[in-house]
Amino acid sequence: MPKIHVQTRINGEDIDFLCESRQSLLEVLRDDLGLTGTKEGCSNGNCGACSVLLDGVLVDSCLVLAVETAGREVATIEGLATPSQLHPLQQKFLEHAALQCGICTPGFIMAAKALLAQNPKPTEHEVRYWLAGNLCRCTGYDKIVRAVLDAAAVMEKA
Amino acid sequence: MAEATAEYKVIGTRPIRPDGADKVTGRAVYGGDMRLTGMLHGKVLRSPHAHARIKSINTAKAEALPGVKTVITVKDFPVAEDRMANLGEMAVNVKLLSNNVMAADKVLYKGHAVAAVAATNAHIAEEALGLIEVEYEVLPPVLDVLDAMKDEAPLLHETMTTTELGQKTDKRSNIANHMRFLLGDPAQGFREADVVIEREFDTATVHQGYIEPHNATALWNEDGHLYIWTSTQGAFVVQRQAAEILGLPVSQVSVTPCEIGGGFGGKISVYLEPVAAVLSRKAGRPVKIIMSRIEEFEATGPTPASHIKVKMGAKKDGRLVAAEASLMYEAGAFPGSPVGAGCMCIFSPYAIPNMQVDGYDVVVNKPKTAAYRAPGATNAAFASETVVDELAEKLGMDPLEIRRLNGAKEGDRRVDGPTFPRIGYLETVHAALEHEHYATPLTGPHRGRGVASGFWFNVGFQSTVVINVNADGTVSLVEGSTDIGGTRASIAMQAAETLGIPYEDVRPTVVGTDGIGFTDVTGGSRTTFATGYAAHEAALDVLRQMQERLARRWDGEMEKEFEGQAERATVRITPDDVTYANGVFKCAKDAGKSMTFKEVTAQMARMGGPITGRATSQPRGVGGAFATHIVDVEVDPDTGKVTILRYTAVQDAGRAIHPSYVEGQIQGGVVQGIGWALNEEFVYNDNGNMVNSSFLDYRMPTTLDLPMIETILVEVPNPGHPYGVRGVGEVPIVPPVAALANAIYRATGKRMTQSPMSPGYVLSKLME
Amino acid sequence: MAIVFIPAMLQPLTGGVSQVRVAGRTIRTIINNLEERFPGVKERLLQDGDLRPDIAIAVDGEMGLDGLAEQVGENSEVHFIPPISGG
Amino acid sequence: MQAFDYVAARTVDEAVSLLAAKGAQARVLAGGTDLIVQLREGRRNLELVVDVKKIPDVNVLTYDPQNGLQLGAAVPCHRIYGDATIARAYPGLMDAFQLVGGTQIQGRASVGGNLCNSSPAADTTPTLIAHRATCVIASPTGRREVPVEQFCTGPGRNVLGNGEFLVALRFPAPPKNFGAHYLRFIPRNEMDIAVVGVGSSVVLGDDGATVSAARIALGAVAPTPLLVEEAAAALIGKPISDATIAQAASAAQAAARPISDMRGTIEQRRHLTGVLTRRTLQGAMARARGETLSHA
Repeated sequence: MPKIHVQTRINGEDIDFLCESRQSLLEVLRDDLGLTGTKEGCSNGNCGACSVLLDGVLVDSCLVLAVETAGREVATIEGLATPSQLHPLQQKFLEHAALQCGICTPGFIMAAKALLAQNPKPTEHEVRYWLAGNLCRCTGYDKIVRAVLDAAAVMEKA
Repeated sequence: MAEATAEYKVIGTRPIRPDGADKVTGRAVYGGDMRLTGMLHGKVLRSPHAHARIKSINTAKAEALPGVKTVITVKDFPVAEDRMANLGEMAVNVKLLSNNVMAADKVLYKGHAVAAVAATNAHIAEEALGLIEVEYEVLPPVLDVLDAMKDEAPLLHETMTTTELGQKTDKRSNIANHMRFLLGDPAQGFREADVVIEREFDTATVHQGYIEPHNATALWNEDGHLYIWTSTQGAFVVQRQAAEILGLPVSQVSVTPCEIGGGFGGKISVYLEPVAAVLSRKAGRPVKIIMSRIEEFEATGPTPASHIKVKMGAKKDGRLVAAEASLMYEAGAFPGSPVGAGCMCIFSPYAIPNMQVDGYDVVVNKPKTAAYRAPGATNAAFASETVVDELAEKLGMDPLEIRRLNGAKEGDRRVDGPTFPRIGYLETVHAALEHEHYATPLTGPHRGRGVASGFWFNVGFQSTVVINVNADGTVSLVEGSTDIGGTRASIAMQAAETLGIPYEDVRPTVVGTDGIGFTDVTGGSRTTFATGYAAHEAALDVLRQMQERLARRWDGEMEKEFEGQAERATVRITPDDVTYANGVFKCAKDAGKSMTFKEVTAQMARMGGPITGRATSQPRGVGGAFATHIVDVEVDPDTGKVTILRYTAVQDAGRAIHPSYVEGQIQGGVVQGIGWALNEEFVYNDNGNMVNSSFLDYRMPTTLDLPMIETILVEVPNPGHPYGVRGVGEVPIVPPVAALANAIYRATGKRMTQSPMSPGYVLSKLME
Repeated sequence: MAIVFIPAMLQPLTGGVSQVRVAGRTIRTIINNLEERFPGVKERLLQDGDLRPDIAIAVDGEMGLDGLAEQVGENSEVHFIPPISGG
Repeated sequence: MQAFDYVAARTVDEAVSLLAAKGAQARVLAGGTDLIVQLREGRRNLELVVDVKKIPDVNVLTYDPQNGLQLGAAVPCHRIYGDATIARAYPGLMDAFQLVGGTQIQGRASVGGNLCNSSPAADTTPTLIAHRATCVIASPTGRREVPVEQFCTGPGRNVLGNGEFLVALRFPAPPKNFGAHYLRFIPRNEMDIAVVGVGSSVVLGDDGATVSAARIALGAVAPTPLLVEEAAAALIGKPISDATIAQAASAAQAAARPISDMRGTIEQRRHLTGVLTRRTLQGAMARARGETLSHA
């Protein structure tokens, strides 16, 4: 099976890679590009651990073929913090102890980023509705929802 | 940051965890992130049958597929000896453990491993699985505990006989073990009872549901040394189990624990590590295997489905006088369900003079069960706490009042014999009674409030900690406890408190089997308790060494100052003369002499060299934990769907070291209990195939299914720990199933005797 | 003389006796003395010279850690219970 | 996952010829949230995947009060309810489009894809039927149109022949006093496949009571989504009332042919068909009278 040459942008950088058409974006990010911050939980779109932004839209990278990203913009957890500072969501997740094992955290933070970009002052229900596609088994979600609401307040003021 | 309680500077505060930045930026390395030069990808071929004899395996076609480097079956494993070995939390039969990792002559559950492939990429490995030809002689499966217990049931293990009340018999059966606990005279107790309730309950198989799939990367070198990288709750357990299965000395197996994406008891025994190891040896290259979510459900270690009978009797005034229970737990393909723990927990919140509890460990054609957070206790509490609720109703008593009246306290005896040390159960009941949630009446149609209590022993086990002192006054703490719930922070906090230095000055590092002394699993709610204990002792060791160094330094100075004054020169300074408080060492015999912790570290090179404190712990005085939960629900009468309006969990934490992570453990345990209660179950078809092995149809709670989970930390310090710590991780999962059953009853008038209480089940009860 | 609680499963060997005072400063001695009084109990408690893997010792409510060498006080309570492990 | 070729077609004709050449060995990729899972779990083996997302015709999303809504088959759900005008014009459609899978799924999943996957429990199909949508199909011999209620022919099967694929869905402009509502029953509040789904619509007369037109379509209770004429008949020509709604609900129950599986039993599904038909008709009635329903 000949590999396909794909040119795309990841976290603001032009990236090109070779991949088979059956390789998912998740697989290429993790195995070929070494961006292992995006995690695999189920590989069939049911847990959100592999959430990334594709042209600003929140998607499961396990259900996107890597070839589909040609000419498009991918944003992953590795692109969120600036060299000197964590993103407010990352900081609030830490302050609220909104993670325990942390495997679902990158997915939740990317999902919350997409939410706040579209709805800067969400209610608790709106946060819960938006994040229902992200499963967490350690925290019971309480502190995750509080961290997102707190980050929204901080970002609103900034 | 909340300021510390008056008593402590660090304990009780909520600092940021030291590994936090790596986890929120995606830099933390989990087992699945491992990449080694020349690494191959492994896949496991799993049985499509729930019960079959393996006639033959032909791997020729698979081996011929381009990209495939090697294929293995059980023939590539050393013959496992049929003997017991202490391989983790408790003794395990090596032959059964090995047969679960790779089937020998029989497959005992759908998903049982029969072969494995290593190839240049996972897709090719997967294709190769389809080319392995296995000839099976399919046998009838048995899938339900009651069916399996019948004499005519198909036998999983031809040679297994029942151990009946501790006596090995020669009765061949699927019942591996029948145990009994007895206290007082239950028959007499029931005669004295004014009210007796007897009910039967069924619970379905449920899974830990950790989001990170099992993974293992192995490199078996040409020099015979085996390196393993894996996400595990216990690197030393993986080391021992792999060594036993592969016939290696423990020193020849180095296990590096990567970050772990959740375990809850499910990542203690090995599944992939020995397979990756044998693939690596045969291929001569490192091999990584990652389970799919389907494999997680069908081939790891769920918690047992069970059938439970409970009978309890009380006097008119509400005093419980007699209790009997019979617990039948599915062990899965191999014996060893947590029915013993279930028997010992079922009535533990109560002081009852007459109790008999029978436990049955029964094999069925399902994956071998593994621990799942207070293993065996949730099933049992569902039964007993529902009957206690019914007794309270029959006697016209408030359900918390009957619990307060009968609550166990120090000196009361458990059914398995020992009496309770200082415990905090009644404190949780009082806190629940006085809480605003319980005081606020629940109004509105189809609504109900339920309460339930739970107990878990917690364990101590073994831990090792080393503290290396740096010249700038900071320390690096080395430990073997993998950090799942923020224990790097709770352990560093205890070391900082003892050393009298800021939390930020303690840098904890989790290392593997080559980096620290033996350390048991992160599990059993033990890590903050036992590894924290060792951290405290290692810190005391550091301080002792500093006192010795200072005594020598000050003694020398004393001699210089009193030169020529004969009688004064006889004054000697010993380590006992050196006191330490609030970060400052002082000399009892000379107020002028003092040095801060930082100053001592700066001088180490001229005061005897590096200082390393170390301690191992196998603490006694393990403090058991109790919880009492309150839940309000609304049930849609048209659909049977349960909505949780409010949930409050009260728990005795002994002393909360890092309150945020104690709250997190409680909230996480409650939500796992809610999933167990409402929608989680393994659904099997008639020939033993699980039909809902995905996160789509194995329904764990989402953000939208829950309110905030309120937590009330009751602190009855555990005398067995320097800072009063009790394990907190497991007990929160015990009450929820029962609390929800009682709430649904109050909302619908229908007693729930089955979990999960799915909408379909509740609807069928409403339509009765 | 410690108080040894006979688990339900061994009571057939002790004629239904559920508690008995037994001399001995370690579990090993206590089990030997128990055997003298109730023949057959030792074989149910020990295997290959050590505690059976499915039996643990609790002394005064504390899980025993030293196997047969576990110290027992003058008025201690001794219980034989299944080992506990966590999740 | 089996290997396959991938082509991103630029035009409808290119897609049609690619599909025609490979027959059952080729499949359209829009959002991929069904197809990629089927490929990964070996429930479908293909030689060619034809990505249509670069074809303008399948990305159309236009609405005007006269001609109604043109919805390209590959338009992902989030784009549809992201358009305030369309969301206001068709609240009954948004009920379904907002709950297909979680947020991540809605970032990719298309209504066309959901329809072409043709699951009996598809969330969007009952409400497409309630809104009288028409399927615009490209084929080797040109375009053809099929009413959506005739599109599905069995579990996972539909009318698409060799070389054919769905280009768009056309919806008439909502007539005056039109109201529609979709509800499904799932054990959790998100991320589940419907145990039962019902899409209902009514058109009321100027008196705001007499039903001039009605459609009730059921999901997950027959091999295909089911348009129940008898249920509509119970409403048409009479003032809408609890009584006529109850008759429509029992007609729907009678027409349902549910099975028992891991998600629900026959009795449960038959009971829920009645409950959801009643509740969707009440919602459709409220919207027909100009009320808005609170978002679940």
